[in-house]
Amino acid sequence: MTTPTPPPVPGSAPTASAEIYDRGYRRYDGPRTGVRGASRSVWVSSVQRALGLRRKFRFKIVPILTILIAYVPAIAFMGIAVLLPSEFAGEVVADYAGYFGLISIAVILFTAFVAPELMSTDRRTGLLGLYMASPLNRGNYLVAKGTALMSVLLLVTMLPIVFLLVGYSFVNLGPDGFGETVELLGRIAAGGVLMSIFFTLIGMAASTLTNRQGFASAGIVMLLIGSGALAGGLVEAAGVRNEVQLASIAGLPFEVIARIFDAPNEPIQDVSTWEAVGAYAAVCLISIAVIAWGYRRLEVTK
Amino acid sequence: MHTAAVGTPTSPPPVISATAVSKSWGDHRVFSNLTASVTSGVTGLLGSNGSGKTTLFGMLLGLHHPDGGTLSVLGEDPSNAGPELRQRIGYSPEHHSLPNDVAAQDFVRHIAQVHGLPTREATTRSSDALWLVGLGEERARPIGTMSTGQRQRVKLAQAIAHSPDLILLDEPTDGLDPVQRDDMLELIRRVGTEYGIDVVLSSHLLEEVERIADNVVIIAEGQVAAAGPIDELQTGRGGMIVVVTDRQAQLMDALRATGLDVRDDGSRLIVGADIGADELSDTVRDAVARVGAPLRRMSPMQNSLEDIFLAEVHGR
Amino acid sequence: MMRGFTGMIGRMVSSVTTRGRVLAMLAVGAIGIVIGVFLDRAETISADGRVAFLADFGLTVFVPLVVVVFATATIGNLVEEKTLVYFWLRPVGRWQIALAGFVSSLLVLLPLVLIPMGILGAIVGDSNDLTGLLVASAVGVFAYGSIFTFLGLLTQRALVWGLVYVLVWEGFVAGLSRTAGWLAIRTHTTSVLARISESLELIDRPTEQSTAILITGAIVVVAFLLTTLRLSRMTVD
Amino acid sequence: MSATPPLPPPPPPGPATDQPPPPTGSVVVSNISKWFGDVVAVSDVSFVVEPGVTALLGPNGAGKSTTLRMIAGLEPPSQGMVRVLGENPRSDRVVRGRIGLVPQQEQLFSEQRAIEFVTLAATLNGVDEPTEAARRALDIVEMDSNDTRPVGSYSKGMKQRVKVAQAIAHSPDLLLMDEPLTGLDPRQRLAMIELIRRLGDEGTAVIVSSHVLDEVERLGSRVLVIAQGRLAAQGDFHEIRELMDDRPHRIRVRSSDARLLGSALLAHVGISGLTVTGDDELIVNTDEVDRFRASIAGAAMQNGVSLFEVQPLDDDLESVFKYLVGR
Repeated sequence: MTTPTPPPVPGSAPTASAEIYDRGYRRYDGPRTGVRGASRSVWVSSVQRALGLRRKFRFKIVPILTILIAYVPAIAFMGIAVLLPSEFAGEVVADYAGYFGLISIAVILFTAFVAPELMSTDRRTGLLGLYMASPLNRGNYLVAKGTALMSVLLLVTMLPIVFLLVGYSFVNLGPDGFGETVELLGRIAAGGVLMSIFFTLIGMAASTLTNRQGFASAGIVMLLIGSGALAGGLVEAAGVRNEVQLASIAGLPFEVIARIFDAPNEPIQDVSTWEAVGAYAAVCLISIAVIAWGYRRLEVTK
Repeated sequence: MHTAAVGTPTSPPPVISATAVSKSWGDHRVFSNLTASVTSGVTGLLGSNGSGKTTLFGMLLGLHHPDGGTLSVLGEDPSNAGPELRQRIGYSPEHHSLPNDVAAQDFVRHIAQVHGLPTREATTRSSDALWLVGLGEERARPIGTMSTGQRQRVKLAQAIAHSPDLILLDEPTDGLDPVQRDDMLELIRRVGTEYGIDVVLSSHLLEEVERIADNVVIIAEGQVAAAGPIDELQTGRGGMIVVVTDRQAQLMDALRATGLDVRDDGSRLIVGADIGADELSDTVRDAVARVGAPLRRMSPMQNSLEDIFLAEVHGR
Repeated sequence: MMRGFTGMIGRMVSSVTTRGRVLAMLAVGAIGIVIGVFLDRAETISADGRVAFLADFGLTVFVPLVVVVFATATIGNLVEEKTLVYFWLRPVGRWQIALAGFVSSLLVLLPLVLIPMGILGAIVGDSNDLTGLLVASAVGVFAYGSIFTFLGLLTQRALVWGLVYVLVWEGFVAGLSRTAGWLAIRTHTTSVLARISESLELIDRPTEQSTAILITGAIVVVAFLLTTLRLSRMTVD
Repeated sequence: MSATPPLPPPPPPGPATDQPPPPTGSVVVSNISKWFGDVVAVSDVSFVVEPGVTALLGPNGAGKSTTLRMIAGLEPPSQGMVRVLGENPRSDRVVRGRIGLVPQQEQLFSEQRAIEFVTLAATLNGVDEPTEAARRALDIVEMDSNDTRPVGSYSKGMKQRVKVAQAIAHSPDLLLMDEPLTGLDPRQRLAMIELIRRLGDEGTAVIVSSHVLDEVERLGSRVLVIAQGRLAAQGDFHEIRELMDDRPHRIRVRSSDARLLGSALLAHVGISGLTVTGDDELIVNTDEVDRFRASIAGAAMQNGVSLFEVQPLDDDLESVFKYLVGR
């Protein structure tokens, strides 16, 4: 939309060549993008902040590290598959479900870093107050932030495995036939989404409880790793029944993923699928409750 | 309640109008019967601390809903027209906290996008806004490296960047030194007159509002104590203030000799509030000349906003 | 002047005991007790195994963690909230403010540490283990408490540096050499527990009980002098 | 970036022997400087503050609050000496009990009630009847000492008055107030200005740092102006204005006939310039303001011109401040 040449400043007689232009305030009266556009720009700025884009290098370190940890094993696996002489080809078993477990530590640490970065800072810097004074309300703000966090987590959970699948297919180690490929892709996608939603909700819930990033990050790490160590300790030391293993919050998504892939690595024996999914859902619902409670209580425009 | 004729048929529709608005947080009643209307231009919102200015801004933005009464902003009811209305309003909060590690330009552009401007327009408009508030060279610098004065300008820039029809500024000169405050007030004046954006600014410095506002709304005890165009509110009272640097006693006698009522109010004389301004000035002029008192200052007796505030807010 | 002194203590104690901190620490204590209950019920655990758990959870994790979270905030909070000026710019000796800080730390930490440790010791260990754990924990509170109260005054990131000391120095470096071990408070608290509960294999060459108490006393005195010196030298907001 | 030459080492303070005897006064500041790393906040500032009200003025970042903090002893000067009532506030315990400080920051002990907070302050200051003194101080600032709400829930203005109460409960000899009027509404500000004036008149040395100059003007006329870390001026601001002979006085005159009055004034009074800004309004620039004031009324009368308004435009504190600070 080319703006017409601005009229010369009234009062100055416009000779053939000379003109003085009004550099004053230019209004914009075109169409506005509404809540959808506002949510999208929150999504974009949150993803950029999470990946440390447009910011000093030190904010890029953790994202880069996480991406390396997530993709390097995939590249390594493919390297092995390519270099191995063909007769060993049989031994290489594409263990996609296992891959999720492999990168779990990276995902936990990344959530602990990113979630507070996206959530707590908005409250501390007063940006949340400005968002509330824009077309956004608390609901679509939280949705925008949640999807941003999830997209970043998908980047380091689902995508590396798809990358692995594609790699294996080139080396014709991948699933044979179109039908099986699509089914596998479906499972990987489901696994990635489940995992991302889970850690997004936990990260957001923890970041709701405190404005200080340091405390929120520490809280997430202690919650996930702590509960894992606790559950592990209980089962071995005290020989307690296996359900207690579900106390390991970080382990829950992997239990569900293991069942999606009914994968070679055995899920906890006598824990039924419904118990695993139930525990997974319970943690998600609690997190959502904490987020809703936190943000409803917030006094904004203060 | 002292209200000048407001919303006379000829004047444009009010930007904001509130009728019998009431609001309370739990048992703390903030507004009991707020009725006022704000016409276009620069309007000063005055009130003692904790008189609900921030709550009022919240209601104008449709963030809090009034318990009773009706409120209209830019012709719409903020309670249900929330998102579309907030797109056309700029808001600069009272606190100074801003994202310190983000460049001013990125911050202003992001707020413009969030208010509905497409990316390309948001980029040009945010740059314009930063140049207009005098932060052209510093626009790429992170906000954390900026002084209080510069941060207040960034807050103003983000309020005007998305071409709002109305901006709400909560204590925009808080923390500024006299020179910075002058610049900021002059900027706000320009926004209110040249940029076609109506301005409502809250302040507790009456002298500031007197200097740049066209209208004023004074809130006290949950109601409007006084409202209307400033010059209308300030006229009246008649009489003159006379300040001389010498021979003040002789001047008082000379003035009393002409039958005028004269009061010594510390360093200045308050002369006769009963007769018209013109004859009064000639009589005073002649008295000063005859007595030979060096005339430092002579001006018609005006209600300063302070007098109005003290009379209305605490007269009750 | 006594009223002023107790007034200061009152402020410090209430500004430290925020709901969040207390709940978080009690939760950690509760987890320990839950594990203790499971351990106690499991038959496969020996007497030494029980003391080992008390030492691992109690003296290695719980005591230092609780103390670092609270002690760094006793005076640290006043600095961060910029309210120290209301004590500092008074005709009150710097040592009195330091003493108020130390006493406040103890008033908060002794109950918060000794009660959960008492419960844990009672469940998991025998009467010797219980007394050993309580004495060791008390030694820990005094030693850690004084260092971290001073640290809180020294830097805004006291919590981080405190955790680094506990996790890195005590957790790793102390094990490497004898002298490094001496500088780790955990060596002394574990030695006290080992001596009282007579399970000497808890730690190699446990220091004598009296030396451990002596060292703790020295740490408290030095930290107190440093805190007083820092208070008189620092700039206050 | 070219390496900037290192700062020349500051001259060592003169030998104590042949200096005149140190000046006396509530606050004596001699040649203080303050560096934060290589940023010079205050450089070589000296002044004396007597009992009464003195306004400490200066743009943001000019070293004003650093100077106030050095006087209170909160910040040690990098160089030079501060003496309050003859003692060094940083090291002398007794003199700290004779100083009252109203800090700029808002935070208090938020769970305490107002009476508890002020009583604790009085107790620490060694007042005999702390609760009684606290009650009196809270009454002075119009705060209800029986209010049971925690100070944390108070508004900005109420917190400000509680801060003032804790600073005056022990009737200090030196009262330092950093932006005491912020957050107060006009009526509360009038009351606070009245209180500060009364304290000054009763012999307390009060140093008020503030940006609201038209209210500072009401506190009294003694000012200390600091700009770019250096003392720009001190004394009565009217006299400072008179010293500014490079700045002609600008006066707006509204009358019934601006041009006639203008020509009359030009004829015989020391006017350096005159601008007609309207039929009835002109702006006069004059270097001899006293002669102008003495003749304006006479000139108008002789020419039959009615005088509606004579308004000096630049001899209030705000103008003096701006001329000093270089605008």
